[in-house]
Amino acid sequence: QTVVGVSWSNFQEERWKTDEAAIKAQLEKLGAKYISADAGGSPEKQLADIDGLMSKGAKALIVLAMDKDAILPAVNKAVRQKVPVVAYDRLIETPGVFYITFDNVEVGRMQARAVYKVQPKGNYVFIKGSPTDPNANFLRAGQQEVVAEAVKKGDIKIVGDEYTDGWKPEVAQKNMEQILTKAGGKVDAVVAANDGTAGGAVAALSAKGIRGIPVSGQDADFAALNRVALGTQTVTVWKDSRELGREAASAAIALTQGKTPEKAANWSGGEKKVAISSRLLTPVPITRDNLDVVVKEGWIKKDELCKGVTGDKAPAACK
Amino acid sequence: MSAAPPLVELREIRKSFGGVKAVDNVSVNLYPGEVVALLGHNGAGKSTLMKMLAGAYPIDSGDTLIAGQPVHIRTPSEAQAQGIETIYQTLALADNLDSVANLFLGREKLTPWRTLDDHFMENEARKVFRRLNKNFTNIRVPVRRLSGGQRQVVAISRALYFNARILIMDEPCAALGPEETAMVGALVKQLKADGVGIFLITHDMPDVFGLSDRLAVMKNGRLVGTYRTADVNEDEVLGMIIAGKRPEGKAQAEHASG
Amino acid sequence: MSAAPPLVELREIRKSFGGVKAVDNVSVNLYPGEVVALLGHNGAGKSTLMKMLAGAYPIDSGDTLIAGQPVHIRTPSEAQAQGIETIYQTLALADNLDSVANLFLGREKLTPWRTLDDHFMENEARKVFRRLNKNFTNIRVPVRRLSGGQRQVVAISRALYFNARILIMDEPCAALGPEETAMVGALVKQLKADGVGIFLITHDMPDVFGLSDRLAVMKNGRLVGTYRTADVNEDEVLGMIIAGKRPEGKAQAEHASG
Amino acid sequence: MSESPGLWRRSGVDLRLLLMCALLAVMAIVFHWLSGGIFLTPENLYNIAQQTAVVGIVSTVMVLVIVARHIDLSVGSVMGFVGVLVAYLQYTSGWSWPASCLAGLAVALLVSLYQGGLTAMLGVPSFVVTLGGLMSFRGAAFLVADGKTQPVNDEFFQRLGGGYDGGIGTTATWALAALVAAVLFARMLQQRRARQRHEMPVEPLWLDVLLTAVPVVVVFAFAATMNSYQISSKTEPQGIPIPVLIWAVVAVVLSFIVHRTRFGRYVFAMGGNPDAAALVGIPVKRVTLLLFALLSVLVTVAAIVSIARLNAGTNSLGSGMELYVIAAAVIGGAALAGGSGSIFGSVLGALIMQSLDSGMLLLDVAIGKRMVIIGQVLIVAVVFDVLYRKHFGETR
Amino acid sequence: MSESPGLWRRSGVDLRLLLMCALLAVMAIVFHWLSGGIFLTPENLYNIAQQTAVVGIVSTVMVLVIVARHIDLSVGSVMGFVGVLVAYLQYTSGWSWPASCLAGLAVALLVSLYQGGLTAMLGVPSFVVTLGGLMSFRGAAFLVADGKTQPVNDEFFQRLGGGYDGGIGTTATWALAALVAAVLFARMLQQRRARQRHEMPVEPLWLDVLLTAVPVVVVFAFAATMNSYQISSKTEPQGIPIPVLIWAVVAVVLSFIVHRTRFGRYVFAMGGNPDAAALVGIPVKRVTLLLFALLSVLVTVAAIVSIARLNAGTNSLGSGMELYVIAAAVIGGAALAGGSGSIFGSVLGALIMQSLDSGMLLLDVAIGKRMVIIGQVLIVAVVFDVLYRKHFGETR
Ligand SMILES: Nc1ncnc2c1ncn2[C@@H]1O[C@H](COP(=O)(O)OP(=O)(O)OP(=O)(O)O)[C@@H](O)[C@H]1O
Ligand SMILES: Nc1ncnc2c1ncn2[C@@H]1O[C@H](COP(=O)(O)OP(=O)(O)OP(=O)(O)O)[C@@H](O)[C@H]1O
Ligand SMILES: O[C@@H]1[C@@H](O)[C@H](O)OC[C@H]1O
Ligand SMILES: [Mg+2]
Ligand SMILES: [Mg+2]
Repeated sequence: QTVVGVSWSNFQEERWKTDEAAIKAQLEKLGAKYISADAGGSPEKQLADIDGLMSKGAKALIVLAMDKDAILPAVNKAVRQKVPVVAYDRLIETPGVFYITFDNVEVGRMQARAVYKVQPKGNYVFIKGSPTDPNANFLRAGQQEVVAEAVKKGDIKIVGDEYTDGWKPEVAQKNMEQILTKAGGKVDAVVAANDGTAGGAVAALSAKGIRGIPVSGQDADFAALNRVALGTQTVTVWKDSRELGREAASAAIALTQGKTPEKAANWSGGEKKVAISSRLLTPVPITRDNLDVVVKEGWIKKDELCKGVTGDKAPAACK
Repeated sequence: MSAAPPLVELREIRKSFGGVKAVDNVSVNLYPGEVVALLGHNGAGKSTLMKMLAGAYPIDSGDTLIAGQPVHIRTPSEAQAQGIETIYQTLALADNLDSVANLFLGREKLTPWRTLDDHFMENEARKVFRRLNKNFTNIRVPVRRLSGGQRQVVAISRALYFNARILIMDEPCAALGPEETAMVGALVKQLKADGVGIFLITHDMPDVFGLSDRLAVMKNGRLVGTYRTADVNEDEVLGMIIAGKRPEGKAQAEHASG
Repeated sequence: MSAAPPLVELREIRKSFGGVKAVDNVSVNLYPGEVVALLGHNGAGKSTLMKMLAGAYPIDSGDTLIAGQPVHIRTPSEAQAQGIETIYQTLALADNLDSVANLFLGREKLTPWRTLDDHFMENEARKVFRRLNKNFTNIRVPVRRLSGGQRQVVAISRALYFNARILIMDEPCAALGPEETAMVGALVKQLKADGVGIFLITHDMPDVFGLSDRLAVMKNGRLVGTYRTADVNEDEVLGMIIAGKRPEGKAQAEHASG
Repeated sequence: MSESPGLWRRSGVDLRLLLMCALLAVMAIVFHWLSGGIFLTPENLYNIAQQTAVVGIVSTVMVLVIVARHIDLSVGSVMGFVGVLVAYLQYTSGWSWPASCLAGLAVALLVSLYQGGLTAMLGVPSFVVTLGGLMSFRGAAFLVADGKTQPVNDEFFQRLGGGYDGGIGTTATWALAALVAAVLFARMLQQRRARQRHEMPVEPLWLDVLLTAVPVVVVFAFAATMNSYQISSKTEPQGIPIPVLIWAVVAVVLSFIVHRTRFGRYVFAMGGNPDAAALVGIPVKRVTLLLFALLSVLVTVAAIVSIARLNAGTNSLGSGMELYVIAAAVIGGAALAGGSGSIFGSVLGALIMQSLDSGMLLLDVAIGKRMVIIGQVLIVAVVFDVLYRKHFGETR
Repeated sequence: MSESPGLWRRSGVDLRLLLMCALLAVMAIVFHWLSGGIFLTPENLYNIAQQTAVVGIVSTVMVLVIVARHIDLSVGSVMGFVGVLVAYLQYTSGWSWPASCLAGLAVALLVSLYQGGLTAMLGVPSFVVTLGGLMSFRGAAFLVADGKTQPVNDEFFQRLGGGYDGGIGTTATWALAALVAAVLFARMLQQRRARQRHEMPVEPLWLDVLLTAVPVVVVFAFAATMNSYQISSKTEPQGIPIPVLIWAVVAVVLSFIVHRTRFGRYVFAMGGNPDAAALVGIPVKRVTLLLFALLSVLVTVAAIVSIARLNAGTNSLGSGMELYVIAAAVIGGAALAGGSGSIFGSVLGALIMQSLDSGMLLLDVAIGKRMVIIGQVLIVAVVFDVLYRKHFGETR
């Protein structure tokens, strides 16, 4: 039986639970064994974890990197030992890994695009991720690409741009409150880096009675989908982690058998332009209009999605 | 032997810390209106013995009888409930609180609404302290800022205020100047007259002979003997303390009078 | 007046803590081979005065002269460098270290490689402690586990071992039993004979009259007066301590002899 | 042997706290100026008051814990654990909010019984016990809902966290202010009378009136500020936000406990000299247990306010909060060596920290610099305290 | 008045540490069994040894800091700050690795001068100073490179962190083990001779030989284990990993300092009774400053090992580490009240925590549960310590 080791960066965001379930299920189906470790947000710990997984006999690794640079020693060691590595969700830019992801920069673009579509002008607030998480900057970069033009033209004015210590919703809430005060309440759109921070931002907005301005997020957390249904959040970028998990698991098994994973393509879009084999899945921005997608795909049950949604303002998916 | 049971009777008390036998099979008693001096070299076990009576340490083995009744004193408050008050060698003051708070510590006077009755306590405290020292007025200052003598006054007042039946004084004058020492001597005599029983630990021979009715000497945790103070002289007492040698031909005394 | 300058001369020393004037314009001196008893009520400022000489507190104002030379003693080690050794009222022992380590604390003997010379120190310690107390053998146990008397022995030994020129003893016998007290008395006499100058703080009148050549009395931070011990009697001394009253018709003494 | 600051000391006003108030005022004015007139607007003050409440609530008891020579490093984790639990019971298990809050309280009390018990009964240092708790309960917070965010939707419950409908309104605010003023004056008069009855010295009436008037003015100013903040889409101004009210009540109750009850006195005595406290018959173990229990009650309150404010329980709730709580207590004058500290000081400490943070956010100071500055201000506040104590001879 | 455990005490072996070794052994066996024979493989032991090194290095001095009644909560943040700085200087500024390390060391020393100075000179409690530092230097770590991860690519430098080429190889490993054995025996003989010279009692030769043989056997067993772990793509086994070697050297040097130098003795004296230490003329301020300086040196070493191991400096480096460092010291027997602690104990403490973590990883215990368990083990270890001290009458 092939053993596949999965190294998680941290479990604070709820989506990883779904990813895990998907990987587990697929590995089971393929007759392989799942083992895992969680680094609790520490790059140092993640190195230790990978060592541990390998001593436990992992023949392939799936790695959700906390830090794409700091993970390299462990990944290189594995590659040298002929243990194939799947870079999961976040890029690990070194030869020999198989990269399967929803591109973080692209996620950022999607968030900004969805918000921009609703509100192409006015005062924008960017609620960034944790300053200690490199992905926060990728997201922000993607968002910037989308709005850069409008900012230059003066259509969009950035009135707040704050990191959120530890991705903590309560911190996002406090930051949002101060930004609102500073801007005299004149905020027209909020681009929040994920659903947790979006939750904090929405709480701050609704406490000021500000409703109906666009707010973005990602991960399709249940609470966030519910907000989308309620109309307090505009978009959550859904990286269907079940698909991601399933494909990653299959790829890992394929690699142990010396095969090329399905739909693998060469890709060299990283910072260092290293050519690696990869598979990019498309994240789906979920808005009020396509909420039915997540229900249909069985991501969330309708009653959970539509908790508290009433009246004629309800989105189609809740009717 | 008198018919009334002694106020305190300690029987075959033992206590050890780790490997050290601090108190080893000591029996001693105390009658109302009597002062028993407890003597011994440093580390003889005097404080340890008294701390057991005061509820500060648990007894390893042995019995305590108060007025003839066997009792189990496990905490300082249980001792207080038996009418035992203690002036500790270390004074046991809360340095950050003022003298009034320290006087009533653990036995605060409450108003009918169960809040602290500060006015009452301050008033009482003024009276009590005035009795021992006329110049002691800054009673609202944390005791940490008082001089050694004033601190000892607070500690002594605490033991007196609550009408002890049994008073333990562990070297109460060690840090006191001559005036204060004389005052404590007078106080002991007055309490005696009121029928209070007193255990007095001291290294000072004049105090022993001036104040005590009987004396009990300890050495290395064991009791050397208990004698009527009037029956022995200073050299004999020193012999007991230093060499553990009982004075020849003198009878031990379980009771002060006949 | 003798021609040689005094060993120690303290001139118009002042020290206050916050609002409290603990030592207020005190001058006192000490000659070689002399014992000066420092007396006073609790909180009179005796310990504070001596701690300034020992470098434990900085002086607010006033001058210190050692053997006629003005010196500035700012730390305990500077005092030690002047040959001043102190037995503190609080003993100043590191409870977690053993007696040997405490004896040499701050002045460890080092090997040529700058490491601790444990064997040397243990050997020396055995000798020193044996001088004061034959039964003191458990010198490798943390001093926290020693009895009060043994602890005081360690503190006293520390002051003696390093050949003091000037010795400050702050109530060295307060917690000692009679045997140990006698031993300390003998020691003081021997040191006197060796020409050491000694400041002795005590509340014990027999000690004052048995050991001291002169006595200085403090009250509320101020000096009441300095007298040859032989010139005054106990009542006069108590009068000074308690009432601050100088004995009539007696001359103050800047020097023990004529 | 005269004491220098005569009137101050007699009047019972703590110079240190007064200086801290001054510090806060200076900070506010500087921020107001630098932010171009935003800092002292009702809206911003309303924000800051709300943002501070959670840390402030826990700080008030932390002061007592520190006074008693203990510490609790686990408050943040326990708050996270209890918060997620309460939200989980409401959202996933469908309990009513009062039931879930009670369940949260019960669990918090169990936690305090465990941690307090180890400390009080076995004498394990609270630093260690709660360091273990810091790790364990963070894990537990994750386990409750498997890391999933638990929204809370009950509208009434949400008001506990402030927010849109979370103010008590203008009338209630004015009434409350008037009540506080009446109580303060009544208490002053009653105390004068009691002192006279016991023939103790009494200050001149004008002084007492003045000393009472100052807090009354502050209370009315605060009420007026909260009553002039109106959310644009609402018809009436907010008034005092509920979390702030809770915090105020907690602070008043705890001040009362400290000054007027046995429990408070025992806590201080234990901190001043633990051995003495035991020897005079204070039930040290019981008081310690009670203290940890009290802490857990307020941690629960803080957890409830927190999730109500955020409209959700998340597993990161309260992480790192212990540092802010302890810092607020320490800035407010609690000495880690035990025996001294003040509830009102902790209120000021929490306000100083939050004002600093919020003020810098208004000035767009980047996160890195903000962290650097807050850390240094904490140090400066305590340096100032140390120097103050040195100067007034209050070395311990 | 007899002392009970005669031979033990005389032989100078610390019963407590022995029990901890036993605990570690039991844990290892249980994990080995539960994990189906993985825990005690050379590979896993190699990993654990490496993973523990960074925390272990800092813990050794933390013991001394705690012994001296201080604490340093800022070690994690300072390590992050220095680590990012060193990486930044190499990567972005293009410095050589020795130059950047020296620069890092210099900055760390400045930090220690600041924090240690406030503590030593002004008497600000180190808890507060370093709590401020914990916040400030985390911010500083972000500011150095604006939050960007800084890769380090120098191959030689990377070896400092262990990793692929980071073992010293078999020959060197055996040689080292032999050297250690020789030194231990030589020391034993020299001490016997010295005691005889000073006419002090000497234990029978067999006992001394036995007591020396035990650590020698452990050292050889460790060497053999490290020499039998071979990365499959390499031709030679790894031998002792460099970080572990560094840790061992640090522990030996610090043990030497504690037992054989004035500095060590002064640290213990200051912890036992700070007033007494000052009164007998120990330069308390200087020793405190030196202690913080020593800590900063080892924090720098740890930072270097860390970034070498990660091949990058990230601004999150070391966050939360202070807790593990303190926990290791405390499990190893350092009492927060000061005056007692042991370097070797901290080594065991760090190993116990890491083994627990790795072992649970091997058993697939999920993160939430793992955190719960680790926190509780910390508590249990100290409860055990408290009970042990109570039993042997060592109440402080
Ligand atoms: N808490 C304790 N832990 C361990 N040993 C103790 C403790 N208290 C006292 N001892 C030991 O018990 C013995 C008796 O001590 P105790 O204090 O009763 O002596 P004492 O007669 O009061 O002496 P002193 O005249 O110095 O006050 C001593 O050997 C002392 O070291
Ligand atoms: N560290 C300090 N801080 C504040 N006040 C102090 C300090 N040390 C001493 N004092 C005050 O200074 C005065 C003198 O104290 P000192 O200890 O010198 O008296 P003393 O004569 O030695 O008394 P005793 O006979 O009790 O030892 C006292 O009023 C005391 O309260
Ligand atoms: O999905 C997000 C992930 O990309 C980021 O790194 O961490 C937070 C998550 O919400
Ligand atoms: Mg005693
Ligand atoms: Mg004195």
